[in-house]
Amino acid sequence: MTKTYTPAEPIWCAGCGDFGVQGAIEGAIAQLAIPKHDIIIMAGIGCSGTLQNNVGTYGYHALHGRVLPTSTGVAYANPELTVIAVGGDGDAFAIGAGHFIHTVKRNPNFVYIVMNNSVYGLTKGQDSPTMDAGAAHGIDATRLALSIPGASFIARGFSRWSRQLQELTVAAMEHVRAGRGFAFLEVLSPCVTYHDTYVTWEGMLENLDDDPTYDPTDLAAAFARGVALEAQGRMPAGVIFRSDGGAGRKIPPAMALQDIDPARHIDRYNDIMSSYAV
Amino acid sequence: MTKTYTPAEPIWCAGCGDFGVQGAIEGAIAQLAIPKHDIIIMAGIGCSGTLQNNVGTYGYHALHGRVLPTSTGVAYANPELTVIAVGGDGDAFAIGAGHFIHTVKRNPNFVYIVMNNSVYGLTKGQDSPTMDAGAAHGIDATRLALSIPGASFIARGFSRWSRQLQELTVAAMEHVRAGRGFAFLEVLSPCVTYHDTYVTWEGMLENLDDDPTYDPTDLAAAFARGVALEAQGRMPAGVIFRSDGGAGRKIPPAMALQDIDPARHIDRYNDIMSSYAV
Amino acid sequence: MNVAIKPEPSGGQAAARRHFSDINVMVAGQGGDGSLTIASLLSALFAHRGFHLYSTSNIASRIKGGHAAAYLRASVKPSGCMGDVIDLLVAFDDEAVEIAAPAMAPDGIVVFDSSKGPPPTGVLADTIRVFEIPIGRLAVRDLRRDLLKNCIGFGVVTRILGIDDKDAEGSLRHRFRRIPEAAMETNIDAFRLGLANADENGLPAGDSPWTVDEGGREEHLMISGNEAFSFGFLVAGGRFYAGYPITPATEILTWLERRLPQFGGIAMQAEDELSAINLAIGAAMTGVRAMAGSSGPGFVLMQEGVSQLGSAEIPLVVVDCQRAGPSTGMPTKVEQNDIGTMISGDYPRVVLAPADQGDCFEMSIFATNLAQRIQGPVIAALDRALSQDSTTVKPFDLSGVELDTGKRLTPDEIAGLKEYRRYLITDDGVSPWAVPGTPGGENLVTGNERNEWGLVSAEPKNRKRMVEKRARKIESVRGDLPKGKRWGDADAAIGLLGFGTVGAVMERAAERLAKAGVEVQILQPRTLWPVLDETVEFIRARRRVYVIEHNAIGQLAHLVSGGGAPKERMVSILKFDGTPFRAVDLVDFILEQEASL
Amino acid sequence: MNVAIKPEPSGGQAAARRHFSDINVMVAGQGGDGSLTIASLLSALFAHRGFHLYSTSNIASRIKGGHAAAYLRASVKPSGCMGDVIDLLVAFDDEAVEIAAPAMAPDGIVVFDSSKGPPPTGVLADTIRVFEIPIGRLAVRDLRRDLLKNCIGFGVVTRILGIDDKDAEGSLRHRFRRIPEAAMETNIDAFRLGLANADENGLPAGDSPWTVDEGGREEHLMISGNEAFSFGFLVAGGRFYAGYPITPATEILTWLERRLPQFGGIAMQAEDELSAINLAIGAAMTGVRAMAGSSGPGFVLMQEGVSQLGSAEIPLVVVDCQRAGPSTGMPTKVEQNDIGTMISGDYPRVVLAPADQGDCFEMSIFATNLAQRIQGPVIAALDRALSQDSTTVKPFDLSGVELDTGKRLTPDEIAGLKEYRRYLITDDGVSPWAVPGTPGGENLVTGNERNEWGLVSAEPKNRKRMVEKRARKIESVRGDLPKGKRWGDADAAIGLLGFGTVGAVMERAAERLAKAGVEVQILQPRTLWPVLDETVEFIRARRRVYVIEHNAIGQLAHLVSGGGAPKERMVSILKFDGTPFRAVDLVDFILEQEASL
Ligand SMILES: Cc1ncc(C[n+]2csc(CCOP(=O)(O)OP(=O)(O)O)c2C)c(N)n1
Ligand SMILES: Cc1ncc(C[n+]2csc(CCOP(=O)(O)OP(=O)(O)O)c2C)c(N)n1
Ligand code: SF4
Ligand code: SF4
Ligand SMILES: [Mg+2]
Ligand SMILES: [Mg+2]
Repeated sequence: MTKTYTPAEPIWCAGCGDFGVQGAIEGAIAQLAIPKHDIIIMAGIGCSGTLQNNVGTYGYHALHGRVLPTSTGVAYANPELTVIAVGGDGDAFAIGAGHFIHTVKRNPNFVYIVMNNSVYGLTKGQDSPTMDAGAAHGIDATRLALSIPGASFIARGFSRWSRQLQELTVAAMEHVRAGRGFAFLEVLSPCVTYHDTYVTWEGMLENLDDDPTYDPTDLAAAFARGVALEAQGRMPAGVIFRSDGGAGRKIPPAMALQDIDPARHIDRYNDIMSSYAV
Repeated sequence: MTKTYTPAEPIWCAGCGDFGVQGAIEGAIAQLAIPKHDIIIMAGIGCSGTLQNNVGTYGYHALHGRVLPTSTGVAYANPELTVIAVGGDGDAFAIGAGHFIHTVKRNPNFVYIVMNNSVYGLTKGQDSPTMDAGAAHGIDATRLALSIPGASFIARGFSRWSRQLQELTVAAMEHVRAGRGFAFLEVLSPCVTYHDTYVTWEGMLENLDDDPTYDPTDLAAAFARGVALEAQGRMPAGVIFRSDGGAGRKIPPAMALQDIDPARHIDRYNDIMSSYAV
Repeated sequence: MNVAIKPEPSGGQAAARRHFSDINVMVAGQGGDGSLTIASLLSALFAHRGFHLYSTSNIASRIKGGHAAAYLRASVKPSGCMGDVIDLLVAFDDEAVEIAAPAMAPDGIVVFDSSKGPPPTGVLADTIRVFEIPIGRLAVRDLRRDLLKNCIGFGVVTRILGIDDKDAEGSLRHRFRRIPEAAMETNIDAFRLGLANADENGLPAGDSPWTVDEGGREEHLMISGNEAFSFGFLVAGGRFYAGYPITPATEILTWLERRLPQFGGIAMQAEDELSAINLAIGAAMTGVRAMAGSSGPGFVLMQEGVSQLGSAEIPLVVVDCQRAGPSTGMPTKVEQNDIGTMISGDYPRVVLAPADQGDCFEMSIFATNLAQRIQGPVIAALDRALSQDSTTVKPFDLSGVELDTGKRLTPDEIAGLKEYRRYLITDDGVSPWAVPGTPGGENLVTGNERNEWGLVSAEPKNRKRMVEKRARKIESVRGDLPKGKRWGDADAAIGLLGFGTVGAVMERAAERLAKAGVEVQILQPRTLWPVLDETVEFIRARRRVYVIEHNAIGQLAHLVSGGGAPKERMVSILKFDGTPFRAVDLVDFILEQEASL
Repeated sequence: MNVAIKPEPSGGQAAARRHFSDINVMVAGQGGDGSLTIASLLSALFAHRGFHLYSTSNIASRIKGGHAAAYLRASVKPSGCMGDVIDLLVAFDDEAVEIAAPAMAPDGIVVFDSSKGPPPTGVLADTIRVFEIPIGRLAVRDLRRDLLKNCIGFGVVTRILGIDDKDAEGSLRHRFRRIPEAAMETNIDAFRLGLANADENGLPAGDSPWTVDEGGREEHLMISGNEAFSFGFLVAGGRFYAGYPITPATEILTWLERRLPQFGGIAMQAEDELSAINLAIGAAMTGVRAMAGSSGPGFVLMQEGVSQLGSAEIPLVVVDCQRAGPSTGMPTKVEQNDIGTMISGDYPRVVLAPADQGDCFEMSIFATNLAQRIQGPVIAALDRALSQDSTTVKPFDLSGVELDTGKRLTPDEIAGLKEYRRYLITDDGVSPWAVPGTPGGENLVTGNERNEWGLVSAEPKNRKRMVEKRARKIESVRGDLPKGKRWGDADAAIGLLGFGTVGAVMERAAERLAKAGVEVQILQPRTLWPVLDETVEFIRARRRVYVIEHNAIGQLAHLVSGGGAPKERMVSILKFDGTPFRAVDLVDFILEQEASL
């Protein structure tokens, strides 16, 4: 076997929520028995955007906020790969907010795990768009995703609830690998250094996965539940919404694996050329 | 009176929906009797982004997609002005999508009128993010806005329904002038040249303003109504959602009108300097 | 091709009759007047006659309506640009006459649609002949369709040019061969109505004011730079494109949206240019040949992506169809003003400048291969004119196209390695490349500084080695970078330097300068960055070099000075009013300068 | 200020005792070890003693933990940069020793926290004296608080420097004067524990290995470039700032977020840099003095906004705290690599480069006024070191600050006009400006080309006039643009050219070059764009000019060649490994070059 890079030791502060996310991803990969070379972890810029170094798969460190278009490019160009995008809430909902909307709408086949800590960890603790600042609520990204046509998998985990987090990660990966489209998993992943929210958040969470009456295919109900919980100072966890993602929709072929030798296509190229002949 | 520029003749194609929007804005300005020099119309880039030339107020032609941050800057720096931002759906929900989310969240005091024609008119008719393409639905911006905490005024008009459109424009301007925050008014404004939708859209609209049972202060219900209508191939018009926008929240002072003469502040400047003394 | 249409033996007015082997036509009116169609019918006619063609248009920034003009140059020798004057104007309104007047040849002809009255007075020189024909009225009154103005107008024009009616009709039928029979006949009726009116207005068959040559060129393609560049990308194995609508780059998106899916590829309209280039980066990372494209305001947004390509070492072609700036500027106007942006940032890249529409095809292939070789950004600098104007070019040699995959490793090659490092330090700076999905090639790609394994590192020694490694990539291909085109006297003390769309104009100017006794040599660089020695030498070897460019601050002159060329030898000729250089502008300026020195 | 602390009369080891008037200290360990605090305690001590200071830090890109180092230079003469070697190292772990070793002075001293064992062997030169003190163990065992390592360490260090215990304690008390009494006593206890351990480890009171001078400088400010620049902006009437967190520009956002609201202003953290600059543009349009700021990757995103400022003629200061690129690069490392980006694009602007931390204040005021005068973008080029490193500077002259509102019209002035045109063509290129809200001044502002009234127009003649008008704005202020700083022999045939953070290093190098017999003159330009005549003349007038810059491709050399300076006279000295130039590097390189020529 060819020797390649040795996965890095995480560089997170002790207790950082991101450890839990890495654990869930590693667990899910093992559980689904996907070979590491068939996986690429695409990361944003931020504390969270170092996870790709630690797992041993292919990894990419995007520009800040651009992990979604880049991942879409990868997923379209080579659908044989399992693409897992990861990043922070600043990356996702500040500089990357426009791409988030358009990725949900486009519904490409990859997983997106946002490590939400409500701060910009790497730049030392400024508020991110998900921060609740006094009376003003932060963005609830699961609700944002619900508002976009095309949404096919929306879930929220908590980095301390590791069993459920791994389940959600597996569910997201299965959604993607079944060609149902974009799987968005927000993980509440506290930043112990700048905004330690383990206790508050745990207290606020209502786990929908435990509620047998909850129907994650009902869009309006999913939204209403979020609004109702917010009014009580709470928020939902678990699978919030799923649809079949228009399963069976046309997935572009694996361009990465195509034969592009011009000789093979010369007749059709000639046809094109003759359409310009004068 | 000082002579200044003569408002331009609109350069839109005959029948373009944008004429209706201009009419509503002019009507609303007249109705509220706001002097033209106290108004600035901030425009995006696109066919719609030429409206500011035609009215005789102060006008600004932003970078494509950036009309919202620019308008926010104006509104914060000089709250004495009535700021009306206008632009196209490409400007608003493609290149400007991230700013849209953050503007709704920030809730600054200005009106934003999006002329939605589901195409990029000026660049000759490509699909915009609001285009329904086959089974795939376009973005419903009113629903998108509902998903963002801070939303305070969300309405939809139709450029052919001129009476209601002017009422909605007046309501948006009043919301803003009362300091309640950001008033988002989407106007269905067909592009007769590339995507003539007058008939289809008129047939799809349900006017919530005519429904006495509809409560525009109920967020979850507003969202649910949109989802339900969509399932019937329809969509809502009228005031979809309004809140008091945290009325009474602190509005930054009119910086534009401040005295910045250093002599006036020298003592406090000296205090700052002495904090660095060694 | 090359069907000869014999000119009629000349009848009366023989004295005034001019014979053209190079003619410039302008057709103009309100958008929707069919100006573009008349121009394209004439295009077909001249093509049929074996002429070389160059066509362009000028559309006002109004949305519908507003002034629209189409220009056509037909010449026996290839021209590559419009001429200095307009010989023949077909005008549908007063505005058309007013706009054209300053550029009309003194012995030119105007066909004026007099439906609404006579042409404006005092605008045209007295020497210009005007034929007033109520084209619009005829179309509506006799044929009930305003649209048919174009075929009526075409008929009139063929009489001016002395084209045999049958040959003209033949060309029209050929042009419309794919429309239904009934529609065809309506068009032919309109054409004949045009002829009939020509008869009544002093343009009888067989007695034309002008005659035109036979061209005799071989079969060519009539193609724009955007089309040729897109086609080249496809042929070079390009399979992924991302862009966002913007004038004048949109045609590349449109072309590839139509063609790439036929070859298993995809062209994506992104939500903005930031997304577009990152979509392309994602595709490129998988080994797919990819491209992103835009124009000025969008290209500037792509800069963060270009720097990522440079830093992370990902192959991508980025095409910039420049337009007049700054900022939103004048979207439909020509300029060459992004050079500074193209070379900014502290990372290696290559900037190519195709010489003309035909070269767009070659350079697109070259760029697509080169990106793979250097695993980094290759920028192609087009401009509004090169992008959108069409001209006749030699058919492309498709069988000669070869793909270069550079140091891309096959799965077998990787399996044979003891160890794999994505950013291995090598002599030529290029590291062997394993794409995702390959067992044993797992690697980390990042836009941060990193060590050979792709792990982020700011260690000074490693940093230095990495910067130097990346720089070596350019040095290792420098010798293969496209040389410029040269014309004229190799020993001339005077040089002309300009790239892209300026090339053909310089060539035309040089012919006339030579006649006026000023021998020049022209260099049209096709590689802008790195600045090649040939460019520096070209300037060093001459007494004076006129640097001719479409921007306000002399970006090319700045660039080559930075590359080591002596600035004091350069005289800038700048045009930034949105209109293209004319040969006469260059000739006049240079003759005056040379006389005064 | 200027309280003299008398050095103790020297005791034993008199032979080995060194007396310092210029000392470089490094304190390093894992993040959280309190290195930064020890450095700042020493800073306070030296400040008290009347020294000039320069301080910097180096934090690894790990998030918590990871190596962190603080550096302090204290000197009787102002230095403006770190020295070539480290005299005193306080090391909390092996890594600190390993990193510092190559830079240690041969007769340096190391204080090593030996809690976990002895220092690594074979790393330090034998001539270096090492004091092993279990600082961490003492803090935990005796004081139950790891954090107190800093005061213990401080105690030890004062003994090395021969500072009287009481004076040291006085300085400590002064430094902590705002913390609660109990906490103060804990810190003092820790300090005394440090002294006690020094006693036991060969560092008794009154018998120090070293002594230090008295400084005797006047009262100064200890301030970083980012702080000084922010402060200048405030004083110049700046009331609106927008940014997005990014190293090393974040401190400007933080500073202004704290201060602007106190003056009725606002600093906004935008959702990204595109938004940030447009927020600022919006504020600027109302007449408020505004600024946007970022670093490399964010600055590139601001380019579309900068071109809008240039095109639409809106006054704004844009500050770029450069860092090592390309792309995400090395966020915490110094580089000067955005010059190409700063000058790219076909529109007028001014690029200023403050010479040092004190000049940041002056230049910020100048930039804020200048933006109003030229109604366009003024870019300030800082760099990581200038931005974040603190140094002692003369107090600012606040009473001398004047505001220039340029051609901004008052409501009365507008009322007095017959006609108002926003983009009036004027001799100096600046058009009188009416801000929204003013009756009679209604106008249209756009980034498209437009006529005098602001109505979009692509008419060629108008276009030409408008481009030329905008260009004249720069010419009209050219004479007022900040001249560079010069040092050294005005007649020297050899020149040194460099801007920003390189200035002080050049100055230090020049002193030594002069001693070695190579006289040089230094020019540190403070205006990068337009390239001033003084810069071109400086190069033309010399046999050879060393162009010293922190980037890989010689952007400053490229810039000035483009400005007309002869490239063949320039020799680039480039550093791009993320670490700052040291005077010794320059001296060695230049002496070698000069010897070989
Ligand atoms: C264009 C650009 N702007 C700013 C930065 C600086 N930056 C690095 S990480 C970051 C935010 C990190 O926050 P988040 O995405 O929430 O990640 P976290 O560190 O919290 O995991 C920022 C603003 C950058 N790298 N690029
Ligand atoms: C950065 C940038 N990219 C692309 C363009 C080209 N462009 C001009 S208008 C426009 C879209 C217009 O669509 P919309 O906002 O819906 O306005 P409409 O014309 O339909 O009113 C685009 C893409 C531009 N001006 N700037
Ligand atoms: S700073 Fe916060 S987010 Fe970053 S590694 Fe530490 S705990 Fe995690
Ligand atoms: S192209 Fe469409 S949107 Fe633009 S002016 Fe014409 S009708 Fe209106
Ligand atoms: Mg975060
Ligand atoms: Mg639109």
